Amino acid sequence: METIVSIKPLLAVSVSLLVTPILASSRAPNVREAWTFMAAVAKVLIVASMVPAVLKGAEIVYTVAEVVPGAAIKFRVDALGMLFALVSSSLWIVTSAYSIGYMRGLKEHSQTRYFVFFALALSATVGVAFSANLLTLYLFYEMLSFATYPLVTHHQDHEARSSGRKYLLYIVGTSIGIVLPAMLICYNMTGTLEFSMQGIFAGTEHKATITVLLLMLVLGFAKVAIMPLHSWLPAAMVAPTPVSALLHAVAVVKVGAFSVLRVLTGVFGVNLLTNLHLGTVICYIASFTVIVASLIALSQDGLKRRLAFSTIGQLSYIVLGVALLSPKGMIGGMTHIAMHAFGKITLFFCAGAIAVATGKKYISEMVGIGKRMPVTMVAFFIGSLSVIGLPPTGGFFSKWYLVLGTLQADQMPMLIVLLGSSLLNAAYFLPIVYKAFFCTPEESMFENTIQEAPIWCVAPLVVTAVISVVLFFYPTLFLNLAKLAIGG
Amino acid sequence: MGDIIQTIVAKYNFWIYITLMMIGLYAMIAKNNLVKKIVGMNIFQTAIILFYVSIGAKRGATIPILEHGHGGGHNVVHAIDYANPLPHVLMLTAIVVAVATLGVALALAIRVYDRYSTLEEDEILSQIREE
Amino acid sequence: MSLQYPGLIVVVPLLSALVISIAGWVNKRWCFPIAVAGLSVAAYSSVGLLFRVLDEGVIVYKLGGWDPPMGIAYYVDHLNGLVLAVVSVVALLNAIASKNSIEQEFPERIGPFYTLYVLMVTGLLGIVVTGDAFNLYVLLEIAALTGYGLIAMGGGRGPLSALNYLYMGTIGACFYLLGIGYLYIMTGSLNMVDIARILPDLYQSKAVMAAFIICMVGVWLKMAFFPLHAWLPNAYTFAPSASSSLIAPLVTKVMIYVMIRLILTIFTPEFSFNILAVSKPIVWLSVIAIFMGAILALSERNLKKMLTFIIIAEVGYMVGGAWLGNRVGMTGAILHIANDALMTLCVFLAVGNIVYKVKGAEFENLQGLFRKMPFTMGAFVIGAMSMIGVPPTCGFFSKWYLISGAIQAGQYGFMVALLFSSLVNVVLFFRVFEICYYEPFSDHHGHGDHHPEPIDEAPVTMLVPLFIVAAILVLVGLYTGDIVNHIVEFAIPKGLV
Amino acid sequence: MVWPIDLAILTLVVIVGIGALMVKDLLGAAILFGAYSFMMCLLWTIMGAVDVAFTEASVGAGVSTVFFVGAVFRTSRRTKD
Amino acid sequence: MKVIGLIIAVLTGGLLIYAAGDFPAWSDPASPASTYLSPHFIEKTMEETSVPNIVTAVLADYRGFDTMFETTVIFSAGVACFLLLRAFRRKQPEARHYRHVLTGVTVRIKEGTKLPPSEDFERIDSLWTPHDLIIKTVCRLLIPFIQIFALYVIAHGHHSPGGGFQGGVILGASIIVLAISQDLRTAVKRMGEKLDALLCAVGVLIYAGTGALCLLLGLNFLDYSALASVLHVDPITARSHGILIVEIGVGVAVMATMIWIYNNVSSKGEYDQGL
Repeated sequence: METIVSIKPLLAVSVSLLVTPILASSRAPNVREAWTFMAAVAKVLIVASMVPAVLKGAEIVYTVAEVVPGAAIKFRVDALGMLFALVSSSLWIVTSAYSIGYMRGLKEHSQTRYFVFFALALSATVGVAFSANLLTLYLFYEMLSFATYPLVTHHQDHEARSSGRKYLLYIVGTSIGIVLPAMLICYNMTGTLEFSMQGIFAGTEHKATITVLLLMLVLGFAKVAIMPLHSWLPAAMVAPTPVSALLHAVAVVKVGAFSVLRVLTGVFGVNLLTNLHLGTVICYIASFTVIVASLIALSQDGLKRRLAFSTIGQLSYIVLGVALLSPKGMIGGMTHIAMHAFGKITLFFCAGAIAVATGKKYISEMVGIGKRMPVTMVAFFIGSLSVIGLPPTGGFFSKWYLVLGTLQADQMPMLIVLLGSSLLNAAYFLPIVYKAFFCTPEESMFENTIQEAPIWCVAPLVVTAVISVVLFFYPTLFLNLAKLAIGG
Repeated sequence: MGDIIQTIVAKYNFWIYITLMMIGLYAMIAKNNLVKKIVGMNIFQTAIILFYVSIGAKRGATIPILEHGHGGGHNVVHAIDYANPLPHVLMLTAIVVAVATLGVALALAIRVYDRYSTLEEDEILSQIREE
Repeated sequence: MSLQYPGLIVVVPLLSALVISIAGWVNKRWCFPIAVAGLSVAAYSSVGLLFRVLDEGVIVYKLGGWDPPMGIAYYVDHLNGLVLAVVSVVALLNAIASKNSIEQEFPERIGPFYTLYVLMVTGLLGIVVTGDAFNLYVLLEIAALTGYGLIAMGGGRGPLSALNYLYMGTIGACFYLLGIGYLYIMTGSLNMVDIARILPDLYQSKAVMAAFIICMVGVWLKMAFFPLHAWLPNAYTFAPSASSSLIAPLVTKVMIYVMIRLILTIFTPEFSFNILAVSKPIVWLSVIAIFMGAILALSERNLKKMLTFIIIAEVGYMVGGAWLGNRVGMTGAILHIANDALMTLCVFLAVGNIVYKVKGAEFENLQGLFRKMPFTMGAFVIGAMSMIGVPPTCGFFSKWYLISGAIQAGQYGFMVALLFSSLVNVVLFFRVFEICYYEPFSDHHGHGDHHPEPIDEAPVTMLVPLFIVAAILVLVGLYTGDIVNHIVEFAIPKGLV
Repeated sequence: MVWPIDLAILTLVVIVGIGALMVKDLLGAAILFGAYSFMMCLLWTIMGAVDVAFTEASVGAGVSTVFFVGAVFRTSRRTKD
Repeated sequence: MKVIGLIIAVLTGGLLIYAAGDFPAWSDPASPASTYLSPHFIEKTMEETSVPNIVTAVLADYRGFDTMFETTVIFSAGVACFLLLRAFRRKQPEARHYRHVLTGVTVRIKEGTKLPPSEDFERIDSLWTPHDLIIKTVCRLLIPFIQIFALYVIAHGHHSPGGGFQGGVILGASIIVLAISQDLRTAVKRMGEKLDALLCAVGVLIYAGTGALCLLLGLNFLDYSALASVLHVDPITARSHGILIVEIGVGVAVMATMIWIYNNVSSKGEYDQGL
């Protein structure tokens, strides 16, 4: 495998970083948003420009600074990172369009701050995607945590303050309290933190130590919201919807999932985990989360909260898939990052659109809303299909591979978990859609005049919905990247 | 018994300086009056000066000023005849530092008195607590 | 001229201080330029000296042309080369930054204030550069006396806390002097290198051991190491911001340097760590120090005082790191001297700006500061991140080395303490951020960016140095690797592994 | 031989020092401190440290005492210990 | 507190006593302190600096750097006292008192109103006590001799005990005696505050300047032998002269500082009639 030394990764990370001063200083909203768009497009282009090389199996590396012997601040673009970077950066465009609509629609205050920190968060996300070792990953992980705090607490009321506290407590508490020591112990055991296929523990044979480290690292990245470290996610839903959409359906939580993937594949390595039978442990933790989260989701009436719990469940799919340690399972897990991202962001956009158009936040108030906002609800339907994992949506493939993975690893319990939870997903999504469209006029809560949210809100969710469908017919890009990522 | 006496006498200065130092230290920590603390501080410092000077003392030696120095270096000088000058030099410095510290300390004490119109630490603390 | 750098470092500030005190009687407006000029010469020559050390190794400068140990000599090696650079740069930046606050707080005392300010810097630089144990004591007293004066300027409880500081500081200095006396009576020499040469035969002597202990206690008193910390918080809190932002970053760090100098140079590591088997208890003591500092900081409602308790915890970091007794820990300690000086300067400068504008650092004064002073708060956030230990700010990397050292030495208690204090710092600083961030609550909808509260920032002369420091924090973090490989590696004797 | 005088003065020094700390009047303390310094000065003369003794006589016994007295006049003589 | 103090003191004392066991016996000529460095000083001083008073030589030359900072310590103490005590915004008393020296009549003058310009009136405080004539006279007689002696001490420091410090202190003391025997105003008339402050700085400046001059002349800081070219003498004598110069500097600085500190302490920085 050839390695290309290029500054592109650094550019991809820093383009949104460099634009922040302009955003901060620009008083006129239009200027600000124009710059946001430019940065977003530039980011996508830079990321995309690296795709062919990566598909050829090359790796693009760039070392920023050799801070600690054996652990530099270094970028490495490989298939897995590319997959994640593509998803997050491409969704930034859509989301920024959506945020403009949303924020203007609701006349939110201090939008400048909002866009600045949004850009910061994006830099951090791509940084995580491209980081070549645990130290760099930790760096951007922390950066993301602190950059999202002002977004989560955007409303600056008591609720925002308390959930902001919860957010920091969980995210930063775990990262400093658990990940940092684990990382340092790894470093002192092995002398390096570079990700590599066979892991950094090649040779060392302390089963107990490694198990402890594994648990510390998997649970420590609390952004993946594996139970019991999940409750920051619903709390963080006080944020404005675009934030929830991008950060809590894509960036933040996926960063968590991605970090866990990196830890499993890059730090410990599939072989080691298989030898020590540690995959199964993770599998059971994950599957527990999957089921419980879906059950809780059933009982939620707040639309965003229901989506949040569904996210918690879906994230554990990713972990579960990789922890199966069977090639197909891992492909499923990795592609699920992308597929779920598109599906879930559609759903969040719909929730936001409904909020903007009608101000409704609770599912019980949405009976018959399909007549009022057909486009939105159709998109919602597609999104939920994708999350449930039914054709014709991209979500189908990831689920499919996950199921194959369970068979390949002949983990029957996991198969049952997957199928069961898919049913649960269907159970907590489809009724919404059903009630939205098929209800008797008298129980409908909306008059039949079609009145959608502003175009800025509707266009993005249509786009993402379409993409989810398109991904059913052309999933090859992500599938190939995933195949490359597991080295075959 | 005899040798104990011997050691006691042989290092009498050292014992005394230790005693003085303990007195001074105790006063600095335990005394309640700010000026008394300052007195203790000075005793503490002089004790250390005493220690150094005792290092410099040399039996059967005279003061470290060369006789008929005007003659220049012609007549040979024996180190054994003169006390060790180095500690004296150091202690000149130490004394001056002591008086400098004393001046600043007294100035501070006066400022404190201006504000609380007392020099007793406990009374000052009770006033602060009332604020 | 570069041969005279070691002389210039101390002499130029001294001379400029004298000139300032004269100029103060003629025309107050001359004081500031002279001070800045003197300090910048010192900064320039110390940085130049550091580079010369990097090229040539240890540099010896004989004052009065007498060969040591007869006369006094300067020994500049990588260790104090680094500290010199940090001290002089910090002093210079702070001098520039604090101009306005000085003119605001005591306009008619500018002359004597700058005199003391520059004299204090002279003392600190001298402490760091000198190679003579007694000379160090004299300079210690200069730094201390001027410090008392600068702190007592604060008015209010300033004089009282300065007086307590004076008592403690004098005891500390006298203990140090006493320890040197013990060394002198046993070795007959005052030159550090010379003492180190003579000592190995005397390692078993009780007097030498006592000398070491007494010196240590004295230095700990001066650096406010945990059980002896009582004087620090009030002294630093009630000092005027111009003084506290000079004293808080430098004094404790310089004393840490003295401690490391004692451990590494006067007494070899082999004596300090092996013959005298006290490393473990001291590390545990520093663990307690860190915990106490963190917990006491939590109980404070005044930003400045909270920071002083954090300083106490940071002192615990460095003492513990130095006493871990392995190379990595010592690296962390030395690195943290530089980093902590810089980040303390950063936060204290920010606090200085806040005090300059809102007249007070009580928590209730801080509401809505993110809107009122965005730039200051931005720099403050960077400083806070460094204190918490978030990469890529420099605070993270010294913490990294410290924790690695703890793991290698098997001192997991110390590791836990470090992590704990990092978490507590998160709580502390985000509590402050919350207060500055949430304005008096209002419904968030319905008013966009139309009428934001007016931005009321500190003058640019205060902001620019602040930004420079904030930038340095990140740069130092990114260049940690080079600093360690090219400076700290050589600062630690080969004996220590 | 002057050692006996030496020992005697040493003992005296301790006594005066304690006295300076015990006396219930700051002015008295100041004066006693002056005496203490003078004893020290004698002691050092005996030990051959003439310069130090000279300095102590002028600084310790002289100026320091004056400073003390001045400060005491400006504050108060009252002390509880 | 007392208990803690006792414990700490006893602990320290215990440690010190324990350690003192290893000391060489007191005044033992064979102790390392007396055998390692001091012989060099005692035997070489004469030919290296041509100053018979070894202490002076070591003080001002071998360890001249210490001494410079020692002077700086005094200086900074003076500045600190001034900074702490000097009352800058002095509240003007609404009425000032003057005393007619010849008759002893005291006049109280309201704010603003003027006093007929005359030499016979002296400014006094509200609570003014007449000076004791005997003390006043004796001191007036004594002070000149004190000052001459002080100058002698400074100048003769090479050959006899004494030097800059002692002389300076005595010189300062003479003024302080004046201030005590009469009142502070008289002393300040003789030696104003500004003059004090300047002399402090100038004294240290003489010292540091000499050192810097050596540095400019191409040798290391404080290497007086560099002065040989300026003074047109051989390097050894140049050292001796250099020592004299710095001793004078020390004397000036110490004198001025002592007076300065006394003025501020004894009058709380009010510069009224003092004690």
